[in-house]
Amino acid sequence: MRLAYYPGCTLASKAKAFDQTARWVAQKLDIELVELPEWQCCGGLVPQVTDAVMGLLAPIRILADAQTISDKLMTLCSFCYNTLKRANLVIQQDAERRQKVVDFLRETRAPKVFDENFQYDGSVSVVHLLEVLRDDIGFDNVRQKVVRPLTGVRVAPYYGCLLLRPPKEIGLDDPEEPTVMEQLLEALGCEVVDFPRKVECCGSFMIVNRPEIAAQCSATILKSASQIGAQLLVTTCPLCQFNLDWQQMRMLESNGEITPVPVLYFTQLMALAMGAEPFVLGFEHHLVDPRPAVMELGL
Amino acid sequence: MTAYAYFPGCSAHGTAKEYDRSTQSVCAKLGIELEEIPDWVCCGASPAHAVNHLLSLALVAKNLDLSPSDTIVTGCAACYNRFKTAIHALQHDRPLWEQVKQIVQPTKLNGRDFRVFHLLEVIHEFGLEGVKERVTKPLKGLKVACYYGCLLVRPPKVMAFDDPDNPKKMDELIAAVGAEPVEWEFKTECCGAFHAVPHPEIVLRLTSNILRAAKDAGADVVSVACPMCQINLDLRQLDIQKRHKVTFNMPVLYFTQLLGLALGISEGELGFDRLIIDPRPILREKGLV
Amino acid sequence: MARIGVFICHCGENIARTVDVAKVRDALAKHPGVVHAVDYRYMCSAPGQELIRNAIVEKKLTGVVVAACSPHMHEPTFRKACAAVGLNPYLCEMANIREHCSWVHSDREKATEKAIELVRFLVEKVKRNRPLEPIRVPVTKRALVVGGGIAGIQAALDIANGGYEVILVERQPSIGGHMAQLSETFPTLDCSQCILTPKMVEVRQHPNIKLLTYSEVEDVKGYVGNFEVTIRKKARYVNEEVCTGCGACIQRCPQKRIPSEFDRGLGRRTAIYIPFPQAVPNIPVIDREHCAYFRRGGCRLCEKECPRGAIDFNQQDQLLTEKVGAIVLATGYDLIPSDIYSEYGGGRYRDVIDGLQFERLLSASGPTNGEVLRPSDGKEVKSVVFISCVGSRDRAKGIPYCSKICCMYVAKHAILFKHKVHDGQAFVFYMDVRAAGKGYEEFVRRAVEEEGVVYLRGRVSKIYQQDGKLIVRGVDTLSGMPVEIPADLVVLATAIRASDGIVELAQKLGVPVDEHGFLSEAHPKLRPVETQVAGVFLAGACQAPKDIPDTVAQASGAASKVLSMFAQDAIEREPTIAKVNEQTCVGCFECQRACPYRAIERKEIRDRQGNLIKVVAYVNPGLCAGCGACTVACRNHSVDLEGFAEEQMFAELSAITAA
Amino acid sequence: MKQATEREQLTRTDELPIVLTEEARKFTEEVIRRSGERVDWCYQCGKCTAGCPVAFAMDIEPSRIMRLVQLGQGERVLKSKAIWLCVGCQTCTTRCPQEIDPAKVMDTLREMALEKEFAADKEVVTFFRSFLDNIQRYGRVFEPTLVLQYNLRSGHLLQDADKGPLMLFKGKLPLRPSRNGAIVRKIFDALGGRRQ
Amino acid sequence: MTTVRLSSRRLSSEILSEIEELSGQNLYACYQCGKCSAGCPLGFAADLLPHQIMRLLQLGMTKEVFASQAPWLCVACMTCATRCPKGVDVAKVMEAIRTIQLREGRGALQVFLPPAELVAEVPQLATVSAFRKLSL
Repeated sequence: MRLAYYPGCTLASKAKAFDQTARWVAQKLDIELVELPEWQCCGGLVPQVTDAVMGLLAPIRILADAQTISDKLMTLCSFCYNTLKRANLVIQQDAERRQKVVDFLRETRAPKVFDENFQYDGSVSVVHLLEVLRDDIGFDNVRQKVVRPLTGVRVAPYYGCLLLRPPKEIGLDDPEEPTVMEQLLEALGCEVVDFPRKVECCGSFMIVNRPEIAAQCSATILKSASQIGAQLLVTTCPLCQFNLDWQQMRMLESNGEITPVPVLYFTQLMALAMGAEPFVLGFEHHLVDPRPAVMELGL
Repeated sequence: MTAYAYFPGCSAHGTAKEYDRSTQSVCAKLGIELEEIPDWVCCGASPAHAVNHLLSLALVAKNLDLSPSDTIVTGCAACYNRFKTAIHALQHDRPLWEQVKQIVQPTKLNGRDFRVFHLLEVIHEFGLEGVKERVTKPLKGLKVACYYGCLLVRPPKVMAFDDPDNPKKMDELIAAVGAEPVEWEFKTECCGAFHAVPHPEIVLRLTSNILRAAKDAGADVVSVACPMCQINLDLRQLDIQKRHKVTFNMPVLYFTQLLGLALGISEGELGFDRLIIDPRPILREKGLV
Repeated sequence: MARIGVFICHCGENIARTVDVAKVRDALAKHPGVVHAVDYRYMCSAPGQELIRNAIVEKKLTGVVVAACSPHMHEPTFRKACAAVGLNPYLCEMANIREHCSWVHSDREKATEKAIELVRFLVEKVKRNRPLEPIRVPVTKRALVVGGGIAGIQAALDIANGGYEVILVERQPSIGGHMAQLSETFPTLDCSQCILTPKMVEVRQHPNIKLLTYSEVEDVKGYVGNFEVTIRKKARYVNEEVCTGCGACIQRCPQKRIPSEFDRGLGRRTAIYIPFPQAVPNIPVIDREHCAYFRRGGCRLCEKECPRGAIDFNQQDQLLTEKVGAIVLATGYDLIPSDIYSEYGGGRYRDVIDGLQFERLLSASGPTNGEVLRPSDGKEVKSVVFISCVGSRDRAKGIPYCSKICCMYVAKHAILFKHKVHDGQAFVFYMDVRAAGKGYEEFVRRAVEEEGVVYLRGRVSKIYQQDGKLIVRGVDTLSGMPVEIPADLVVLATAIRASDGIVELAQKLGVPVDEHGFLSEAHPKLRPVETQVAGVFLAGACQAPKDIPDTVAQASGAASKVLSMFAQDAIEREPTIAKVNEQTCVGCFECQRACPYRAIERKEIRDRQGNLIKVVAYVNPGLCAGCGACTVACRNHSVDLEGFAEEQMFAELSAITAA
Repeated sequence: MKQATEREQLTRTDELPIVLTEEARKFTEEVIRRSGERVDWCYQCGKCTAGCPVAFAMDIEPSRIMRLVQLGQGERVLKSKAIWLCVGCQTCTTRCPQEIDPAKVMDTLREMALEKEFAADKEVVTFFRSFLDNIQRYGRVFEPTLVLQYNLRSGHLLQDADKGPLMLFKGKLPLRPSRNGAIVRKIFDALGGRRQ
Repeated sequence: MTTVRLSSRRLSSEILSEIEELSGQNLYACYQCGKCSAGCPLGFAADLLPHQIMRLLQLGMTKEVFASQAPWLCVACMTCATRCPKGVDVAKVMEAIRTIQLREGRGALQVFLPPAELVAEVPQLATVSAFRKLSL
């Protein structure tokens, strides 16, 4: 299958491990990812006030670009996923704002697709890799590709906010009791722990503005994970990964009130189970090095 | 008529000397006999009950023990409230009474049933008709806002003085001596009481609300029945003037002063000159002095 | 010689878990008089009952004790089983070894011992039981409904439509009650009068209903099926037979400034008046207190004006006596006076009104023709504050209960106000919003979300007047902010209490009244429309605060109780009632004083020549509820309770003490 | 909003959420026992706050004090300024539909705060102490030294300094104190010694 | 605690309708159940909880709301919006409050200078998002 792929800024730089493992996994599963030729930042968050137009330009430009490749655009980063999907909905539902966005993009004509005939009506659907795995590939197919089952590894799935909420607009899974990652992890052979804080917020972008507040949010999540005996935390979002990773490092450095729970992307775990070479996994990018833990687990 | 034991309260010898003196002269005029409790001590006011329940009861019990009569009268609303509250508590709680007895070591208190009255009640008991008969100078044309404050009327279950939101006893008395009590809404609003010392700004705000309401109701003077209320309403007008640039110039008299005036007691005896806001100009205007 | 059968139930594990059933059986088998003792898993099941029936026949039992659950649960079951094979049902008793034993104990040995005792003493009682026959009381198939509000109207119509005669007594000049005063009803905003007046007219025209307005129940005698009611028909000074309701008299009356009761003092009426245009009957009444003729002679202008000569100044009150079989009480409610709150002005402010007054302000037929104007100066109201729980839920004022309907009518008032004054603002002070009815919560939310009514959670501490406004000082506990609102009008949702005079009426009937003055139902869950007095039923707010749908439902419920009673020619009652030994009764009538049901009467005993020998007490079987108060009061043991005779009780007691 | 912010900080000091522990329940019970008032009956109608003349100056309004007592939040309550700002005017007591006497509860809370040596409102505590010292010394209040002592202790040296001469001129200040101090001291001694 | 004087003028203020318009939410739909505050991950740090913000708006107390730090701490995690029984998207209300202030030039982004090692590590999407939320 062929999908347009939008990595987003962070995956192209600071979350390379996420990007490269995802590409590796996709290849293994016969998914052809076609990266958009000239993508730019999506804006990180979609504006929520009803008269905002500016914030829609970037995501719509990305979606319109994707039109030429496929009617499905895949992303991995929760922020990009949320932004693109919700901006797309605005275009579908709000004729007035659609007109404004389309007119503006047509006027500027920056890249070649935006010629005088340019139209976009929200026809591209935005999907997340997890969705593709669940709905198109099937977890049974994933299971068949596993060469190194992660048997007995206690993994806590952590979803964060933007992959699930607002449920009426995102609709990826149950917003309070999601199971998609659980199903995937089971297919990889992990023992999934019931993690009560799997949809709690990690403090998000507050890390740049009020880091002490974000730290406290992340600390709560980390303590809870360590308390229930999780050996690994698995996430889908580069910012969640960073916040939890960074805060964990600080906690381990200061007083060690927790046992280390490395925070991995779900694609890293997939690649690991599917037999990827260590250089693909990109564990070296983490602040809390997952390698000792992974080795201890016999992987 | 038997004599009432009279509890003047601490202010009677200080800030409220004129209340004490006008009380004595009015009672003399009406033939109400007062016998001051010898060696009386402070009732504890707010600070005692605010920090130690037993202390507040003991101070009252001590005064009761010193009292020559079981019928006590006081002009101070705060003392009145303390006495009544303590007697209520002691009568309804035997173990508490025993505890207080241990502290006070009373000599003659046992088994006596005390009744405490505010001076307003005593004059009502004497009879408004009787007062009316003795009026020599009716306070015609003087509009009076009768201010009762908190402690006379609240809590109604213990004080049982009058309607807690719209009391009438002072208004009736003021009307009986020919003045005109005004209808107003702040009769029982709090003046801020002891906060005059620790938080004067609270008292400023509350008293200025009260004074404004009195002014709006068209009152010439405010009549009070409590030294605490009097000093807060009277003295604080200076600060209100300074701080909020509002001048009320509203004389705040003890009801006994107004009563004395109507009964023909001399100005000097009534101590108008001791009030901060001088009432004499308005009284003169009305032809009353 | 008694031949008693004992049947012990396991009740599954309920009894058998704690009580050693076999041991109980063996112990009882040896008890004198017991000829048969068995245990079984479920005695109330069909095979269990079969066991009892067979034993009665085979062992020729003269009495049965079933040791099982509470008699409340299964006494009728087992008695029926006995009766089926010819054993008088009152020779069957139940020993409660479940609620009284297995459920409340854990020590198996002691519980077993107790169970044995419990069964034993009932065996001793049953040995002394006598066969009893149910009492049959004849029924007069005619009903009295007291109160002509929506409850009384509905009950009367339902009974009348069932084919029986109804007398509807209303003390006001017209039926309609408070519902007639309402503007619109929640949550549908139906016009109250529009849905009520057709029913009022139906009452008037119904061939089975005898309508007595301006009348009061004076006295009630008798008992279920056989009441004799005295009704005072107050003088209207208008001949109802002749009057056509043309209203000429009203036009002419010079006394025009009497506060109208119907408009709750906000409107005016004349001395001869019809309370409201849709009144039923549409016949005026003269108010003696204000009529110039009655006050000082003269006037009589109405008399001169009446084209039919219907005015009759000489009319007198009439006393009517009616025989009825059942009584429905539908006497409704009043609001507490709002002047008990001196912090809300104590009745001094004319612009502080109650909910019913606001209904009149909203009503198109009201004193302002439906415009919301201030009672004090007739100015339009722009800002109105509604305060709920005024009196209700106020322990300090002696009313701890919730008045139930205020949350809803306050929301309705606020909505209707917004409909009438578009640029006005309505505020509601509430403590909880209790909107547990169909469409109710949605209605309240509509007030907040669509109509812009501002709800503030908290009580109001004080209302005072300033610059022509009412200053309402309250708090919003949700934000923690003290709040002050300058308002043009304040509407107090004052607490609901039962109507005046209800206690006196209840005493005449022997119906208990609760601590707040509402009439008590026989059982709060299972007999909500009956009273302790057989044949007397309840409908509407006389029992507790209620809204219209609940009232109508209860009225229909009461009517159905009456109809099912009338469906029989006689009523069967439990025979366990008091009985006087006329030989030993000395006629002291202590029993009469003790009887809460007024069931004890005086009975004269005469010799054959008709000479009075003595007067003794007589228990009216229609009224006696078998409470036993008289048996205790009687000094020489001349009254005994059938089925619970002293002899039986003592046998039980000595069985216990012997053990 | 500055006030509101302060209030929020006070009501939610360091820990959120409020944790309802056994200890919390004990605090509630102690307040009920010592005051004799059924604080647990309070149904938060807020009528006390609505009528409180000094609520505007309080960090935690009276009805919230009652609520925090119900939730056993001893430290939050005892460290509040509000309990010292209550003037005991008993408007709340008069109007409480649940017949609770919040003014009396405030007395109890003050007693408890002093025992724990919390004095959130320095001015009021200083005034109370100066007052009680004053009557221990003289038996009756002697205004001149009371004010002096208060000003010294509270550090508000010049508060009402302008009033002194005026009061003196108006004859409102007594010149000699009463000599009944011994009577009052005896009571203080019986209560377990003089209080500072 | 100052007393709020409520009047129809206060309640029909333009700011309130602007907030309703920008957020697309009916402020009066909130019935103060507090579920948003119970779940708010940032509640511990804010001077006002989400339901208190809603209440103040209902009472027209926009000044107090604009003085609060709470809207600036909201990271739009949308837990409140997800769980609100009345379907009120409180996060959108917060955004509207921020937007109005930003458009009036009252920004509140405190530019944060992270420690050097953080500068190197923090994902750029955090910075982008922060600027999107907290500035115009």
